[in-house]
Parts: sequence; C-alpha cells; structure tokens
Amino acid sequence: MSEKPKIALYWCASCGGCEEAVLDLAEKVLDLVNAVDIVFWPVAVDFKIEDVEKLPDKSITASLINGGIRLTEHEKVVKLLRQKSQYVIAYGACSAWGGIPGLANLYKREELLSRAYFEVPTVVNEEKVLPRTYKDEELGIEVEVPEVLPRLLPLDRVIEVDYYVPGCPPTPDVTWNAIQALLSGNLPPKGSVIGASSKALCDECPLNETKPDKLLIKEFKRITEFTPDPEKCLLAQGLPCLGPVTRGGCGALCIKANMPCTGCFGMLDNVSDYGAKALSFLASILDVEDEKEVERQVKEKIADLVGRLYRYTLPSSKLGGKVFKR
Amino acid sequence: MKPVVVVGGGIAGIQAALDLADQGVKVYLVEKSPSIGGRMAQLDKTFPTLDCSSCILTPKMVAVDRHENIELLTYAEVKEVVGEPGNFKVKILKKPRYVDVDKCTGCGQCVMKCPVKVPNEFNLGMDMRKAIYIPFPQAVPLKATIDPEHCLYFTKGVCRVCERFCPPKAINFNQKPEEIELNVAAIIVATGFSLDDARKRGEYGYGKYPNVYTNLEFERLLSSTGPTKGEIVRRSDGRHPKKIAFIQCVCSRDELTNKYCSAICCMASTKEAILAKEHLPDVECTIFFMDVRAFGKGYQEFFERAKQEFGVRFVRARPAKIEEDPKTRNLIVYYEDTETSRFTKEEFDMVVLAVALRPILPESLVKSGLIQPDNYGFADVPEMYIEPVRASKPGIFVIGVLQSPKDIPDSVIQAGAAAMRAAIYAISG
Amino acid sequence: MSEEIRIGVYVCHCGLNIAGVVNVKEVVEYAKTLPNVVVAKDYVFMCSAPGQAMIKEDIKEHKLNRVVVAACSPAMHEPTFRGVLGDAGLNPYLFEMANIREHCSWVHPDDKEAATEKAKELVRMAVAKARLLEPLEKIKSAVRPAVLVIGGGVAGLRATLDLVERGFDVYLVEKRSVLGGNAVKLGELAYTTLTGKDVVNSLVEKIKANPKAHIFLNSEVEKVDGSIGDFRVTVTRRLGEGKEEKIELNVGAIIVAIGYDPYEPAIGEYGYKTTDKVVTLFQLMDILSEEGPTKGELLIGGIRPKSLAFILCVGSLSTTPNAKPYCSRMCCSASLKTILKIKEKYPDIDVYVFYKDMRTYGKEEDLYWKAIENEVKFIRFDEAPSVKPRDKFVEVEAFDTTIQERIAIPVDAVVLANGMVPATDTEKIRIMLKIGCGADGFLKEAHLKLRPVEALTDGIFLAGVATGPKNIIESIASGSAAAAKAATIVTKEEIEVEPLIARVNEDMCSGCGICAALCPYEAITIEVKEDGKRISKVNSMLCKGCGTCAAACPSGAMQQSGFKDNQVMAQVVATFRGE
Amino acid sequence: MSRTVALLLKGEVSSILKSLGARNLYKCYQCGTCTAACPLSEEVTASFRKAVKYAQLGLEEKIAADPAPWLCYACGECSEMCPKDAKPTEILAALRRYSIIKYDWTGFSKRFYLSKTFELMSIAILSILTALIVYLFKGPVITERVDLSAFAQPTVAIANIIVFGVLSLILLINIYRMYKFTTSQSSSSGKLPVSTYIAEFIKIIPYHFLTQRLMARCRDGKYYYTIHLLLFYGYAVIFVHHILRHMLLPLISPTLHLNEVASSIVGISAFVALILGSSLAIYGRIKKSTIIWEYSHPTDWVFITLLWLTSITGLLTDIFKYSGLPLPTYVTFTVHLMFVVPLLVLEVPFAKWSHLAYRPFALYFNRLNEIKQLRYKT
Repeated sequence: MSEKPKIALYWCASCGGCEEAVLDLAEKVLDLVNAVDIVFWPVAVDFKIEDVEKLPDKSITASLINGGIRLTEHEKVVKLLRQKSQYVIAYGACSAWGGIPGLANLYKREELLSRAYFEVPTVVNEEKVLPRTYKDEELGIEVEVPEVLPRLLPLDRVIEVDYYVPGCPPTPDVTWNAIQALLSGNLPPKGSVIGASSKALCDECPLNETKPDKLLIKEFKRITEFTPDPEKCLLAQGLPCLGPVTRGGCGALCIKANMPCTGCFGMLDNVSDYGAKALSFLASILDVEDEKEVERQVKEKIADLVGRLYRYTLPSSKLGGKVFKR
Repeated sequence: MKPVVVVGGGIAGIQAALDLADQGVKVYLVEKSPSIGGRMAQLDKTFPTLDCSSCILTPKMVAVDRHENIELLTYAEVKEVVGEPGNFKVKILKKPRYVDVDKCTGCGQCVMKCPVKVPNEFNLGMDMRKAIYIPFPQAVPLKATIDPEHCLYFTKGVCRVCERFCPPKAINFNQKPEEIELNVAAIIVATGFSLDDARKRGEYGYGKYPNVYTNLEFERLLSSTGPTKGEIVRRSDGRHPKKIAFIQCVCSRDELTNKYCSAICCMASTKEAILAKEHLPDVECTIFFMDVRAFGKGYQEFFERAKQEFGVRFVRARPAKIEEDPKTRNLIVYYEDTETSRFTKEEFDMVVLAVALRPILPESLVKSGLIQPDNYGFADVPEMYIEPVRASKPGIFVIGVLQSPKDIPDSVIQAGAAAMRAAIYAISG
Repeated sequence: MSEEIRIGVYVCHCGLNIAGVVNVKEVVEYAKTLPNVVVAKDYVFMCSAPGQAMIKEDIKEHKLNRVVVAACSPAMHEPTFRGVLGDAGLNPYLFEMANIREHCSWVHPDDKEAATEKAKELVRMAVAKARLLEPLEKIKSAVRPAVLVIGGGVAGLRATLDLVERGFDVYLVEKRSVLGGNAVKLGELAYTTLTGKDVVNSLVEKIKANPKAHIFLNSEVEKVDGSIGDFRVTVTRRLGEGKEEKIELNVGAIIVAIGYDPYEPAIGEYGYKTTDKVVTLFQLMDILSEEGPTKGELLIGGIRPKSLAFILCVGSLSTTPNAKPYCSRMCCSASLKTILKIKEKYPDIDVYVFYKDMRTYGKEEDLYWKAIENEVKFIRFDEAPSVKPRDKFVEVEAFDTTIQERIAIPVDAVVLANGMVPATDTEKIRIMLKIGCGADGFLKEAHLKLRPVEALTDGIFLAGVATGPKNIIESIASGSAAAAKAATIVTKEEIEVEPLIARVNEDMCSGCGICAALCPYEAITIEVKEDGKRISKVNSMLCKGCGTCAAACPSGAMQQSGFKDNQVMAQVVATFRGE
Repeated sequence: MSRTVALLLKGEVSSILKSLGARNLYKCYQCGTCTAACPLSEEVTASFRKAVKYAQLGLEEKIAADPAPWLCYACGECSEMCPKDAKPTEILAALRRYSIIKYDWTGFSKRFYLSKTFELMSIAILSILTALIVYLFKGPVITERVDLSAFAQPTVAIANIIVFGVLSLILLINIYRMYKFTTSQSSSSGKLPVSTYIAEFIKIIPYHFLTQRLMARCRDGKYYYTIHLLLFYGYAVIFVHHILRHMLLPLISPTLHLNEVASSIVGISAFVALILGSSLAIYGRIKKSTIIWEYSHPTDWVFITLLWLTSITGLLTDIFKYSGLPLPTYVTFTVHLMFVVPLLVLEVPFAKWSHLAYRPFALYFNRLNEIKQLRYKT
C-alpha cells in the first residue's frame, strides 16, 4: 500500500467542535490529506471498526482522539486504537482532561440519566424508558446499546496517551503545529503537550504590558457589571481572567474579543491541578486584609466557582468530581 | 583587636555576643549556670506576638554555640576585674562540672540512673531534677553537670552510678575549679534579674497557700517542658482551675518593697491570661491592675485583644489580702473595684502574683566600683542620655533588666547598643 | 543527570531522646528497604564527632550522593550535617533531614509503636525528597564599607557617631537644614539639667570632628537601587535659589532613622486652635525653652497661668476619632517631667492631669510619685474630657472613673500631651527601600522581639521612633543597636546568602506579575525584555526563600530551591502512598 | 445620673486637711487597698479610698457628705497595708476633723481646729470665766462641814440648764447640717416615708451609740475598744448621774435625793474609769504605740488632757467631800469646774467629743441613703 503515515481520528464524549477544528485547517487540510492516509474517521469517512481491527498492531502512526470517555463504547474503541497506534494523541480539552462534559462528574450517573431522559421539559417519556440493550424482533438481532460509565474519564485514565493537544477546540495553528511535529518526528518527551506554548497565556496576551507593577486588586467584578477597558489587563480591572494559569498558544483570542480567558488550554507543565492553582492565584491577588472577605469575594463574585475554575479539567483534577457516598 | 567579655547568657547577653561576634570581635560569654538561655528560656510564649519563647530563642542559643568568634564559658563566674577601658584583666572561675564536656554527648543516661532527687530550679522547684542533670532539653551546651551539694559521692562518698553508666566515660569526679585570666577591651554585663520574694507581701499568702503562684511559676505551668507538661493544675489537688486571678504590682510600685514599676508584668499577665484561656477555654481570668502599662509596640492592641477576643476581665484594684478557704483551698481575694467603689470578696481557685523584678548585680564589678547601684539597686547609668548603656566606668556596659526593668525588645536593643560601643574599644584595643 | 542515586540514611538515638521511644533499629532496617538507599545506620549521637566521621567515611566508601539524617529539628543541626557533606566533597545541599525527635519521640512518648511508624514515614518522605535534590551554591556579593544614615535626629546621630568611631564612612542625610530632629524641642530632660539640645550638640560636635562623617543637610534620598552590601543611592541636595544637586553614593548598609511627627490635634479637638489657651505639650516645651518665644517664661495666651490642666493620650489610645489606637509611650513621663519642672519654678501653680492610664513604666514611676507629692491632681478618665474655652478661663470636664463623678475644672490654660505619629516621609521611604510597615503606620521590624532594629529587607536597619514610639534614651540606644547591625555587614568584604531561594524558569514564566505583588521582601521585579516580553526576576540577595511566590505562581515557573514542587510532591506521595 | 461637680477651693481644702493631720494625703495613688483592708468594709458600704480622693481633689461638699470618715474607727490596718504609705487612718481622722468644721454653722470649730492660740485662749477664757462666776455667784462657804450644794447652788443649777440647752441646740443643728450635706450629694433624689426614718433611727442610733459595736470588729480591737468603753461609759454615767442628781430630781421635787452612798460609789467608779481610760490613751499617744496614736493633732491633746484633768479633779472633789474636808473640796470643785466647762462647751459641739453623736448619725444617714438608692435604682 502507500508509504504515507496512517492517521486515525476518533470522537468520544465531545461536542464535535474538535472534529470541525480539524477542518478549520482550511486549505491546509489538503496538505494533510496529501501527507497522510486516513484510516479511520467515523465523522467524515466511511470506515468500520472491523477495518481497524484488521490492521496490524502499531500500524497507525497516530490516532487523534477527542472527547472524554463516557460510554463503554468509547472505552472499547480507544483501547483498540491504542493497540493499533504508535502514538495516541489526546486532542482537545475533553480528551486531555475531561472538558466541559466532565462537569457531569458533579452528579451521579442516575441523576444524569434521569435528567436527560425524564426531567428535561422537552422530553416526553411516560414509560420511563432508558437506553438499554434489546432484541430487535424485526431484524432478529440483539441491538447493543453502550452503557454510560459511572464517571467521565480523561483519555489517559483509560489508555496510555503519548501527547496532548490542548484547546476547546484546538486552534488551527495549534493543530497544524501538532501535526507537523508528529510528521517531522521531532517530538518532545512522552506525555508532553504539543502544538501550544510552554508559557502561560499572559506571555502572548497583547494586554500584558498594561499590567501594573504589582498586580493586586481590591475586589473581583463580574463581566455583567461593567464594560472592561479593552486596552487594559482584564485581571487588573477585576475580572477573574484565567490567563496567568492557562497555557498559551491560542493567540489570546478571547482577550482580543474583550473577554477574560476561561482556561481551555489547561494547565502548564509544572502544575498538577488547574482549578486549585487558579483558586490559589486569584485569592492571592486580592489585596484584602481580612480572610473572611477573601472567602466572600471568591464565593460571591466568582459565579459558579467549580464551573469557572474547573470548566475544562474537573475529571483530571485531584478532586475528580463530587464524591458520593455509596 | 582585643576580645570582649559578656557576662550573663540570657537573651541580652546572647544578643550582645552575637552582635559583637558578627562584627568579627572575639567574645567570651560567661554564664554562671550550666546553660545559657536565662529567663527567656523559662517563658512559655512571648507577648504581644505569642511566639513560642524557646522556638525563637533556641536558634540564637545554637548560633552562639556554633559561632567561631564566641567562646562559651558556662558554669563560670567573673571573680575579679581590674584595669582601664580598652584593657581590663578579668579573672574567671570555671566551676567543675565533674563531667568532661568534650566527651559528654548529653545522652542523659547518667541522669536516668542517678538516685538523688533535687528540687528543679529551672521549674522553680515545682518538680525534681537529679543530682547530675541537664537543666532543660534545649540547653546549650547540652552537657550534664553534677551538683556537688547533693551528689551522694560528694556528700557521703558513695554511689558513682553515673560514672558506671556513662557510655563515653565522661564523668570525672576529680575535676578542679579552673581559673582563667583574660585581657579584654570591654565588658558587657547582662546578669539579669530574679523575682523579689513574694512573701514580703504576706497578705497574699504566697508560700502559705498552695494555690498562690508567682508569674514565673505560672509560665512554667503553661510550658510543655514544665513540671506539669503544660497542664494548668492546682498545687493543692491537681485539678484545673476555673477562675484565676492575676494580681499586678506585687512588690512593685510599693513603698515598702520596691518603688519602681517592673514594666513587663502587665503585658506578661495579659499574655498568661490569654494562654490560660487557650489551655482551658472555660477558665475565667481576672487581672487586678492599677494602670495597664501597655506601652510597647503592639502592646495596647494586645491588651485590647485580651479584653475583646479572649474575654479577660480587668479590674482596677489592688487587692488588700487573700484568705484561703481551708476546705476547698480556694482563695478569697479582698478588693475594692475602684471604678465602682465597691468592696468585694471574690473566690478564685488560683491566684498568680506578678512579682517585681530585682536586678542581679555582679558582686565582683560592684566591689571594684566598675558598676554602681542606683537608688533602687539597679546598675547606674550616669550618662543615660548620651550613652544609655554605659556603666559608671567607661568600657563597662550594663544592659537588660540589670539596668532597669524592661521587656525583651528593649533588652535586645540595649544588647546591640552595648555591642556597638564595645566593638569600638575592641578594634582600637 | 542520569547518575545513579545513592542514598545513605543515618538514624540518630539522640541519647535516649529518640531511642527511648522510637525503635531506632527498626527504622534503620526499614530505611534499607527503600529504593536508592545504599546504606542505613544508627548511632547514639549522629551530631557528635564519631557520628560525623561515620557519615564522611560512608560517603567515600559507598559513593553516596545523597544523605538523609533522621534526628532532631533541622533548625538545630542541619548546618552541622551540611558541613559534613561539604567536608566529604559532596554538595552540602544534597542533604535532607527527618525530624524524628520533636515530631516523634517528644510528642508521642506514650505510644512507642506509633512513634516508630511515624519515624519510618518521615524517613520515607525524606528519602523520596532526597532522590530529587539538586546541588546548590551559596550566593556571594561584595560589600561596600560605608553606611547611609537617613535622618539626623538623635537615633541617626548616635548611629552615625558609632559607625565613624568604628572606622566606617557614614553618609548622614538630613532633610532639614539642622541636625537634631525632635529632640531639640524636648527642653530640660528628666533627672538632669541637660536639655534635648545639649544631647544633640554633644553628639554633633563629635561627629563633625570625625573626617569619616559626611553630612548632607537640606537633602533627601531620591532613589535606592541594589541590595545588601551594595546599595546605590541617589541623594538630592537643595542648594538654595531653587537649585538642586544630585549626589550618588554607594553603601553596604542603610540605617533608617526618620523619626516621627508630633501628633497634630485637629482644629477643635480639645479646643485646639480655637483659643490660645490650649497648647500641645511640644508647644509648651518650646515655651519653656530658654531659646523659646518667651525666653523660658511660662506664658500661655499672653498670661502666666495660675492653673494648668494636662490632658494625656491626645492622639493616642483611640481617645478621639482622630486618635491612633496605640500608646505613644513617652507622653506620660514627658508630661510629668514638664509638670515637675514647672512646679519647681512656679510652686504656687495648680496642675490637674486628666489621664486614661498612667504609664510611667520602670523607674519612671518615680515621676508619677513626685507629681502626686507635689499635689498635682489626677483625674482618671475613660471617655475623653471636654474642653470649653470661656472668656477668662477654660473649663475642662471629665467623668472621673475613680470617684464615678463628673468633674469640671476651670483652668487658665490646657496642655495637650500629644503623642507620636509616623513621620510624613515614612511612606515614601518605605516604598523606596521596599520595607514594610505595620497597621500603625510605623516601619516594621524583622521580628518584633528579637530583631527590633532590622528591616525585613537585608542590609536595611531601623533606629529610633521610625519603628514606633520611644523616649529619647530608647531612641539613642536603638541608634547604637542599628549601627551594630550595620557594622556586622560592612566589616565583611563579601557576604554569603543561602541558596534556598526562589528561582524563575524563564522558559515558563509569562510575566503575569502575581509573584511580584506578593513578595513580602520586595525581592521580585518584572523585567521587560528586548522583545517586549515580561519576565519575573528574583533578586537573590533580597529573597528569603519564604516560598510565597512559588506557591502562588500560576504557571509553575517559580520554584523554591530545596522545596521544588516535584520534591514536595514526592514527599506528599510518599506520605500517602507508601513505597 | 451623674451630675457635674465643680471643683472648688483650689489648694485651700488640702492645706486645711494637712494641718488637720492628713500628713501623707498627697501620696495616695488610688489603689483601693485601704477599703479592701478595712475590717468594717464587710459591714458597711463605704469607700475609704474615695474619701481620700475627695480630699486630694479638695471636693469639700463631697467630704462633708461622705460617711466614710465616721465609719472608720482608726484601727490602722489600712495604714499598715497601704503600698504608698499614705496613712489613710490619719487622712480619715483629718477628714473627721474637717467634717466637724463643715457641720458647725457657728464657724467656731474652724478657728478652734486651725489655731492653737485660739484653742488655748478659748479654754483659758472659759476657765477663768468659770472661776469668776463661781467666785461671784458662790453660795455660802460653810467650813464646819462639807456642803457643796450650798457652795455651788444655785450657780451650778442655772449654768447646767443654760449649758445643756445651748449645747444641745448647737449639736442638733450641726447634725441636721450633716444630714443636709449627706442628702445634697446623694445620687438618688427620691423620698422616703417618715416611718422608715423612725424605724431606722430606732434600729441604729441607740444600739450603735451604746455599744460602739463596729469598733469591736477592728483588728486588735479589744484593747482600744475597752479604753473607748471606759471613756464612754465613764462619761455617760457621770453625765446621767449629774443630770439625775442636779437637774431631774430637784426639778421633780426638792426633797428627792439619791442615796448618798450609792451615788458616791457610782460617781467615784465613773471617775476612776475615766482616769484609767484617759491615762492609757495619753500614755499611748506619748509612746505612739500604735498606728492609731502615731499622730496626735493638738486638739487630741487638749481633749484628752481636759478629760484627764476633769476626771482627776472630779475624783479629788469627791474624795475631799467624803473625807469631810470642806475647803479643799470647794477649791478642788472650783478647779474641776474650770476644766469641766471648757470640756463640755468646746469639745461636745465644736470638737472631738462631737463624734459621739456624729458616728451613729453617719451610720443612720448612710443607711437611709442606701435604702433610697435601693428603692430608686434606675
């Protein structure tokens, strides 16, 4: 067959944005297609799982997997891809740390199912049917419906991951950088993030130079309270921008739109828990004597604290999610 | 460059020695007891920061021990001083420890085996030590000392158990007193203080009623290295007190004993009341004061905190007398609350007396006129406005409570001042 | 890099201090099972000469490249064992200590088994960290043998005189055109016939006679760069006719003796400035001075008062809304001293003292007794007295807490014993020198009790009232004490600093600036590089290794040498996971 | 609640107090030891410390209204415990003297206490006047037997009535003034029913007047208490005896006479008691044997000397009378009168002996105030 490296792409629990992000490469997609053989990409190309199963082990150069592991099916497919691939790349925030779907770890599986299948106002399900494996009388086969796992897991909790590409979704530049690194074989140590910066977002933020010498604020503000000055560091204006704790590489897109960083590029190499670090730095810059006041500011002025600080990383954090009594 | 002698190994002496040694001046630090540390080593915590006293002092003690410019002469006393500024001859008597300090590792085997129990002066006699002893766990140097007044070998010619059990064979019953003569440029004296005898104010029943304590005794009760391992319990029955009275100005501000104010007691008692509250959250603490001498940095704030945060009660009164209920051993304090003009008899189960500080003047220097006592018996400072630490004779410096009642920061400042002035003599000597 | 990690573990008995509770042998056996541990031994006193020799030999024999000692607190013997490593040719910072005395035997004397288990855990943690230790080198810096003294009050003068007598060049910078500060206003001092001015003069004469002293009057420090041992200072001197001159100095240490301002009562506070019959204590001392406006004659509002009321705690102890919460320490004694001098000169005068709390501490109690004996009448208040100026007199009224009655006294004049507030320059100097101040506004010392004349920043020392109220004697003593501290620096040719400080990984730092804002020692600055990128920079002479920046750094770029995240995490993991 | 007190009389009050014996008034730093040390504090509400403060500040109205000085029996315990050696015992004694001056509307007390010359002159004038009156108005001098009534009558009887009446009136006015001072400074302005006044009067005045019980509570009180009782009862017995014999009985019927023997025994033993008591007190004062007697104001000496001389001459008169020596009897009697008259006229309403009346009344007024305060507590 061809000598071109084989690439697989797969979609787990994610919004699909990552899939589109690949297409956002625009004309570069053609370069990509020229450079590689795509052997599996359920969203775009009609390969079956059997096709992958037939491939020899380690014959795929790289599998780019986006989305967290939510279903038994995800588990099964990514294990297969691991077996067949030289490199597995966790592509995008969900795959790398759980992402926004990972916030579901604040609820029990039963609560989630109940909400989705019974309680949502647009759902009518009087018989209270939940997805389950059943026998299709017409076809005479057993229709297998994958099970929902108790928790959403980042990819690396299920299989070994070689590299991470951050972002929600990864920007075209980041994606392209990552692919180039892969194709060139010029790769950092295993476990590294590829395609993005090694520094925090502030480094590339156009507002970084507007920071005061001492970054201290008296109170946090919510973006609904005022219109931030687009020429001035948002954090210095009191908005809990997560730039300092978030990996750069996105080109400060949100900041350029006068919105604070929400942290989709995740933590930096030396940081092991994104939300904890974020909370620590936010509380540190509050120039308030009274500890109680710090607590009040953090609790009241940063709305939805977990949702804000762990928006992309809850399943990968030391906390993992809410702990329920059995 | 000539060396300097520092007499007294309390916090003032320690600081003076360090400030000199860090300037490159050779220092002999003479301490009469087996370990440096002084009074501060006996305190539990210090006001107004509530720092653990030994935690902040021990590193300084260790630094003294380790400093290449400091020679530590513990268990030694200055016998005689003659000479002029820049050139004093100092005779020092090193008392025999009967322990070879080079060999002793401070392991404590000897202390365990010694059969003789002696009231422990570090804990003000509230528990016992042995005839061979290390004064307290953080002692510097950490070496054993035999107290010949109580050692069976010296009193009766028998025993020598310590000798048998000492692993490095450090016991030496044949040690003799040793005399050292030094030629020094200046002398810094920081011999500190003792408490006056609370029995002089007999109406408070100290020494008669078991549950009346001096404030220094109370410090030891608070300390985890104290006789009760930090439990506040009554001498009479070992029970926790529920109501403690702190009486200020015992033998201070008093025509019959000492007219001066002892300067530290108000804050010390306030601190002790706070610590008592920390040890026993339900205890009620009352401080009987005349004026709260909260004059230092952060002191007024500390006093306010005691009132507001810890609920310490302050009553402006000088109690006239204390009577004991012979059954409960509780103490009935007679006082007039001068802010309501009411006479009250109030029962407490423990009373702590803030006893006056008395300076300890080194005899040898007083005899030779190098230090002159003032009206109150403190070391006189004739040029107090120009040279606030200089004694009657130039080249001799008096610092700490020896000079006037004062707190730790002021003692430390004076130590620095004396080190500065002495260093000038040292370099030109 | 990839050299094999070889760890030696040494467990100390500390006599019976540890061995009496902890099963030392068991700990040693356990240590031997830990990865990378090549040798594990115990000894009765590891800090003793034979103990040290044993470690040295093992380093050579077993080619150890990490050492762990399980003994007492590192505060006690860490320097000792680091020395041992150094002597054996190993970097001294490849050493880790497990405190199994204070943390095990001393706190759990009654549970030997648990204490032994805990000792094992502590050793396991130490070994886990030791594996990741890196060699470090002490940081050295040259020292300029000169000192800058800011402020020419008594404290600054005393410090200057001490240091020039000690043989160092001293640059004394005084804002005003004369030396002496507030002391010259104090008039005759207690227990003597000396005046504040006499004290100042005797110091100034000696200083002026010494060629090592360089006095800059009408001068202010504009800028200070550098750090301990090597401060670069710019001083601006006013030359008259609006001209200025800039002077560049290079010193090894700085003494800040900027003094205080007398508290200035608000207009109407106790009738102040609403009548000429109300004066402050400082104004009274000026009136009583031989060189004052009345040549020492007691004249207030043009008359010789027959009765005087002193109100104490003006501006102190929160007596009025404007007052500070602290005690100004010297006003009780200064008032009584002044009263006694007045009584001496005018025995027929009636003096009333309205006080909140009489704080004649120490031997100064004598002043209080003398005042009582001189029939000075004391009224003790809780709430500030009211002062009502009338036509011919002033009425002072207060509730006397000792008789629980309101008392109104008509007097000819009122003296407000005003306290001390931080000098106006405090804030400017504080920012320039990067030193802290407390809630009271005075400069903050490194430790209230044991380091009262040192600033938190190395090489900067504090004298006199700059750190808080003091009387003249105490100020002078603190001047000498600060001089002693400065001398400990400038006597050295070179100073060494522990390398256990924060360091920035420039490849990771985004220059977000959070560390710079938090550093309590002002050791971190944000530098803008040529490409416009911001990078955090640690001044290693200023850094104390407190770790605040490392803890707060959101990107992990700031790491604390000796306590790096990976080292600490390794300990944490070892604690919970075991090995 | 609290009214404004104007501080008056700068310096004057304190200089008066010092001349009245408050030697160490300006030593006190108001610690309250004195009140707390006083054995009577458990029984009465008074602040001796506050009394000292009033004195230091010269608050004369407050001093006059303060019962504390009258509640003090000068046992000296406070002086012994005082950390400032302010000698509160002496200050309180001076305050009693000062109060006597304040209560006395005639102004006589003030001059008597503040001027030794005035004091001695008034005694001398009264003595000479007495001698003159006796000489001018004496009855027949009967030399064959002792007939004192003939010698003295009717001079003594008339003098008795005049002296008794005038002195009682002055004393009563003074006590009323004392009451006014007390109420004027009371912190509660409520009124009490007359029945309370009467009930408390009956409860307090006779009991304390007759037993001097509070003094018995003093530390080491027994000795002084005994002397005090000797003096009090000696005086009381003679007083009653005299009134009975020379005023009441003759008034009822000129034929009524006391049994001569019984009368003489009563008279002589009372004189002996007085002599014994006053001698011990004089001895004590000379020796300054205790804190009570450490300081003696000139008026103390005058009083105790007059008392001693009166008793001695009284006893001698009796002895001469019963020995049947007419002339010595008349002469001694005259001399006796020369001491009695100044003693009664000066000491009872104007000086030291007025404390016999003021002490129980101070207790009474203090009690009334306490009741008032309890009842009108805010």
